[in-house]
Amino acid sequence: MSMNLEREKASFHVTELADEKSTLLPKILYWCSVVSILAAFYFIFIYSDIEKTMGIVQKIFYFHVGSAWSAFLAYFVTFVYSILYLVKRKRIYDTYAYVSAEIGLVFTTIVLTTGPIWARSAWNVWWVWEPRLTTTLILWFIYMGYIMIRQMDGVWEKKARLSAVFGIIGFTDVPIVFFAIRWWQTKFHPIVFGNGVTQKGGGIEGNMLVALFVSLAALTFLYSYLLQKGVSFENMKIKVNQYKEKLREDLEQ
Amino acid sequence: MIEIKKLTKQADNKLILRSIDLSIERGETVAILGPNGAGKSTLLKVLSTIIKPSSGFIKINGLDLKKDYTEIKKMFGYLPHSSLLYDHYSPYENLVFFGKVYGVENPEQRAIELVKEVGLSFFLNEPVKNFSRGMIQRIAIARAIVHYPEILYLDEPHTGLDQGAISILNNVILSMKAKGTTTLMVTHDFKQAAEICDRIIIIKNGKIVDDFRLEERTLNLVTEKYQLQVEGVS
Amino acid sequence: MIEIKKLTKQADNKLILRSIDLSIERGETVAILGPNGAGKSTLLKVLSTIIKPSSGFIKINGLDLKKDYTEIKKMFGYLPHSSLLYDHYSPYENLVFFGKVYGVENPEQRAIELVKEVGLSFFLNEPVKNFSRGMIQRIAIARAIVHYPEILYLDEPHTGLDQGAISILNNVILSMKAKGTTTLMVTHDFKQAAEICDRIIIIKNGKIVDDFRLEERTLNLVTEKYQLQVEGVS
Amino acid sequence: MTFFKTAFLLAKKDLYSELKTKQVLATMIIFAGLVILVFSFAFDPTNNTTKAVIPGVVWVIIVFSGVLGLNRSFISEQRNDTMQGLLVAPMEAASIYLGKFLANFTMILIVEIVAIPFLFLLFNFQMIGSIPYFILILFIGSFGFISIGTFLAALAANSKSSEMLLPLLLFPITTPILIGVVQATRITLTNMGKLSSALAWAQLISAYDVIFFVLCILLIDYVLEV
Amino acid sequence: MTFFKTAFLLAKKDLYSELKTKQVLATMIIFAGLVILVFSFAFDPTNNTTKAVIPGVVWVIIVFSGVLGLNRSFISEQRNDTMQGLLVAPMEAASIYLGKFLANFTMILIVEIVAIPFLFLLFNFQMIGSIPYFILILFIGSFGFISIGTFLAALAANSKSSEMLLPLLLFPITTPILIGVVQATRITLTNMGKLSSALAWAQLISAYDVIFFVLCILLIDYVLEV
Ligand code: HEM
Ligand SMILES: Nc1ncnc2c1ncn2[C@@H]1O[C@H](COP(=O)(O)OP(=O)(O)OP(=O)(O)O)[C@@H](O)[C@H]1O
Ligand SMILES: Nc1ncnc2c1ncn2[C@@H]1O[C@H](COP(=O)(O)OP(=O)(O)OP(=O)(O)O)[C@@H](O)[C@H]1O
Ligand SMILES: [Mg+2]
Ligand SMILES: [Mg+2]
Repeated sequence: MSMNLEREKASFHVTELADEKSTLLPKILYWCSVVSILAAFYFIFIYSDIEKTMGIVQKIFYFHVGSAWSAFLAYFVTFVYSILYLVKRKRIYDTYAYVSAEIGLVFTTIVLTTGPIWARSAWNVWWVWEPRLTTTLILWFIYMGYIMIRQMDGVWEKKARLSAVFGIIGFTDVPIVFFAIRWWQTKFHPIVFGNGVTQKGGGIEGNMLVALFVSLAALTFLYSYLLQKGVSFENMKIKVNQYKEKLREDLEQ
Repeated sequence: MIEIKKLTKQADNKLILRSIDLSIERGETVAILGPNGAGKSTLLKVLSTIIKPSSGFIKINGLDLKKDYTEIKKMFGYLPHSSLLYDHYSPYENLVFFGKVYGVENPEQRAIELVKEVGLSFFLNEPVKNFSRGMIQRIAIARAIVHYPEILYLDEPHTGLDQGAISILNNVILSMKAKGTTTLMVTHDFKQAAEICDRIIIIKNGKIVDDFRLEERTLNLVTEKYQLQVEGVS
Repeated sequence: MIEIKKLTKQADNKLILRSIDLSIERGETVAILGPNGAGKSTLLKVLSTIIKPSSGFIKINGLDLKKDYTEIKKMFGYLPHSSLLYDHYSPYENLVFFGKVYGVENPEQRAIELVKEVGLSFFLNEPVKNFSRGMIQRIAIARAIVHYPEILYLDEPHTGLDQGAISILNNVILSMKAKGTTTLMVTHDFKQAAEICDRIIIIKNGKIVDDFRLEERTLNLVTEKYQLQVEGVS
Repeated sequence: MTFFKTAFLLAKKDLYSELKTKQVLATMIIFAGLVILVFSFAFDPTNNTTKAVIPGVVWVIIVFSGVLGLNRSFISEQRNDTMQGLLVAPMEAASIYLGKFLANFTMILIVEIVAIPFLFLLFNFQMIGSIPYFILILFIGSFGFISIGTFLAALAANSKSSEMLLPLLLFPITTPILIGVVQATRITLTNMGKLSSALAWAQLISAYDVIFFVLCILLIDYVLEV
Repeated sequence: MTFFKTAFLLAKKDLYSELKTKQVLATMIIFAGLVILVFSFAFDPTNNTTKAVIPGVVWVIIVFSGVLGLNRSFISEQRNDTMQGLLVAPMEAASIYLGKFLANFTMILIVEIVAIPFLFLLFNFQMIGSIPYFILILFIGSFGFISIGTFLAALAANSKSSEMLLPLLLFPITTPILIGVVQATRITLTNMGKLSSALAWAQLISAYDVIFFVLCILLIDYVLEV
């Protein structure tokens, strides 16, 4: 009775997704992150000294800074892939941008939790309102906004386009976070890199620096692994949806 | 005039238009028929640059829709389901505004002329928001043709019109046709289609399933062919 | 069934309905014709309690519209220009919701049944927002009849429907008529009016100018009478 | 009977649609976070005197994110004129009101549960008062605010630019509640010695709540009539 | 040429429709008044220390009533899909943006002209700084806020609940401007000694303004594309 009953079998084409042939890459990334994280644990907890004034809590530092840098990196990747998406309009770029932003948000959340935990022992408060902390919080809000744009209803092209635009605009906050302590004089948050040595809490012992770099590397590997994993997961979801739709169309005829 | 090649439109995973090939000559008046949800409105939306095609190639008057859209936008008039009118403006203000946007010469006079043409002179300066459905549709038609377009995309233009307005509209289309305007009209009203169109396209499931010329303007032929294609109609 | 006495409606200073007297028997199917802006939709809105009359008296099934509106609301189904559907809900969710609101027994089953009846079973669980105009109109019709109303107010119900859906709608109206439902239908489509209605009312300028029974279901009679009354349209 | 059933049905519809899209609630919560941020600029939170501002901030959060939700509540019925669908249905205006109120109230409670602990954390607030009393005050304050707010949202929805009109109507009408509730909150949070005074405030607000709730139920007929 | 002509045409349309209905502007101004009122409750205006809050309040007013206006700016194009009407017309997206920006900017300037003297009056504020500099700061601050705001309003308008989404996107992105502008306002209003620092802020904000304005013009194509 219904015309809608008569769907014809369409020459349905499941869109080509990123080639899955590089199955080696995730493995490599996986092992790299495992090894480097183990190494980081060694360097953090055994190799490097315990900080004199803050004691064991200072160990949080490595995760704190590492996550912050990984978050920055993640947002940068989002930024780049957003531009790429707007130019090339390939779904894969959008997926990268999206997954990277999500991971970035997770890392920012880690910064925003380790920070206060550390602050509790270092400054005896959970939170103070000073530029570095505030701008980091804003960063978090910006990428929450990014996620909200992705939650919009509509076809994926629209969401991809709008969130790409926002990913570009929103990235401007990242350099601001980075330079926040360098522009505003801050009472609290220490600077290590750049002209930090003169500031309170600044400067860093050699072996701590090594541990820092190892943990940076570890978190960067972790980030790339997560990105890779997330993207292939997203692709899988897209594919499943395509097959579902195809199945439906087949059913409908 | 209009050249469509392998046009597809996909919304998420749903194929709405499946590889449409179509070529329309200057001055033709084409009716697009088809069951509900066939993709007729979507086709017009793609042509009027309101939505982007997923793949395929469209040339209008030799210009590529993807690149020269600013040029193309000047050429066509589009009448979708919604009226595209500013509610709190009067027909006059609406038409003058759109006239200016399209760079029509003497938009004020054009507006008055058009409002008269669609038979609403008495309502020239009343805000559109209080209008009845048919009155809004009349002004929407005037809006679509304010800039003497070379191409007209009409999506069910007869909805809500009374008998008088239907003949006004048909006359407008025919007189514009006489001046060489190409018209694409989506409709469910076979009578009107048979009356003013010289070519019928039937779309079903996002594909063109029939395409024939109508030499004699016979309603029966249209109904017959439609039945044939869309038989077992919903 | 419906008893209207000296009904007038004034919006600001504009008289939209001017002293309408009308009485409709149970089981009648009445078409309301008239030019654009005549006041047809306004009449239906008044009857469906969407707007209040300025003066006059309406009795439905012996109940006073002013006082017993809760009782009356249960009796009628109303299909206005807009669909009254929740965009992000599927047809199923929409119909179940309205079914529950009207206290229909077994609303889930009723919803499935209705969606099937209007030929959209495959879209049962897709959000309404992506539907085409005709598909929305189909669901809107289903919504209007979800509670087996005794009275139906339909405002241009055929808009946007394809041929298949039109015959579905006509069948629905006729089968409800067989069960004793009274129908008031505003339309510009004389063919449909002649096909399903047994009484025609012509409204012009807010007044009933003609009111006749249609024994033979002849389109010509309708067109003729309409021409007679509405020549030199609105 | 059907009165409450319909109200629950409506509330369920709104909450279910919220459950599906999660947009309104998410926005309200994030907005609450942003208000906290804005306040941190306005007053230097390290400054100890600004601790006194916390009770005010709590209510500013509720008010502002509440307005967002309230706006939605009737604007969302405008698309496709679904409001007409409800008005044509055999339900009383009061039960539409009650349904909308329940949905809004649920949402604001969720926002409060999420946002207020955050606020305390971010502003480093040491609770020295009584939590149960604080919750009581929150509850009666929100009740009043949302009940009046739902009513006025229904009223404002008649305007073309209703999302602008609502705060304009709402703020002046609810100031008595807000003033009282801020005072009471201040006491329960920082100065339990004056508890009796807080309770007096609470009684006053409750009275105001009840009066307005009844008034709203009585008057909503006229607002929703078309 | 036609680029600017179209932009002016659009701005004129919006402002003319505002002139006819006076709704948006009136609401913005009344809302500004309400914010002032709320603040006068929150801090006792006679208290001298709260004078320090004035610069913040100035910008809270601009931000909140600005958001109201910005929201309207694209939501008003949704009724009858008039936005489609503009998109189908032979105009560039950038000129739609520019038109909307001009209309919004004019409106916020009017709001400022009305609300700020009123604020000073109510809070009994003795101006000891420089008015021209103050106006300069207001101007560049509003410019940045409205240019980004118009852009994000266009973006948010794609969402079903855009009036909620806009503040969510707008506040975080504009905080750098707002922080800077509040600092600069504070200096120009109360402490002309540090003028050079205010000017440094002004330069920073101007740079931010210019960067974002260009970015917006470049990216608006992608936002308004359908
Ligand atoms: C409370 C919330 C906190 C937040 C949101 C936060 C945020 C950040 C961010 C985003 C970075 C990376 C930026 C960069 O490397 O330039 C960072 C680095 C750092 N943080 Fe924090 N932080 C917080 C608390 C703390 C505390 C309590 C301490 C120690 C007392 C601390 C010490 C550091 C150090 C030493 C660095 C490396 C600085 C540098 O790279 O120059 N942070 N923090
Ligand atoms: N954004 C979307 N997402 C999913 N499906 C969509 C979307 N937009 C349109 N569709 C689907 O595409 C189909 C074609 O829609 P379209 O509006 O072109 O139909 P139509 O031929 O104009 O029908 P009608 O005669 O009812 O107006 C419909 O089935 C509709 O559900
Ligand atoms: N609020 C109002 N203020 C002023 N005039 C109004 C108002 N509402 C309706 N009208 C006028 O009332 C007249 C009748 O409107 P109505 O919608 O009933 O017409 P209709 O017969 O349904 O026409 P159509 O066939 O075009 O749908 C119109 O001229 C309209 O302009
Ligand atoms: Mg259509
Ligand atoms: Mg009508």
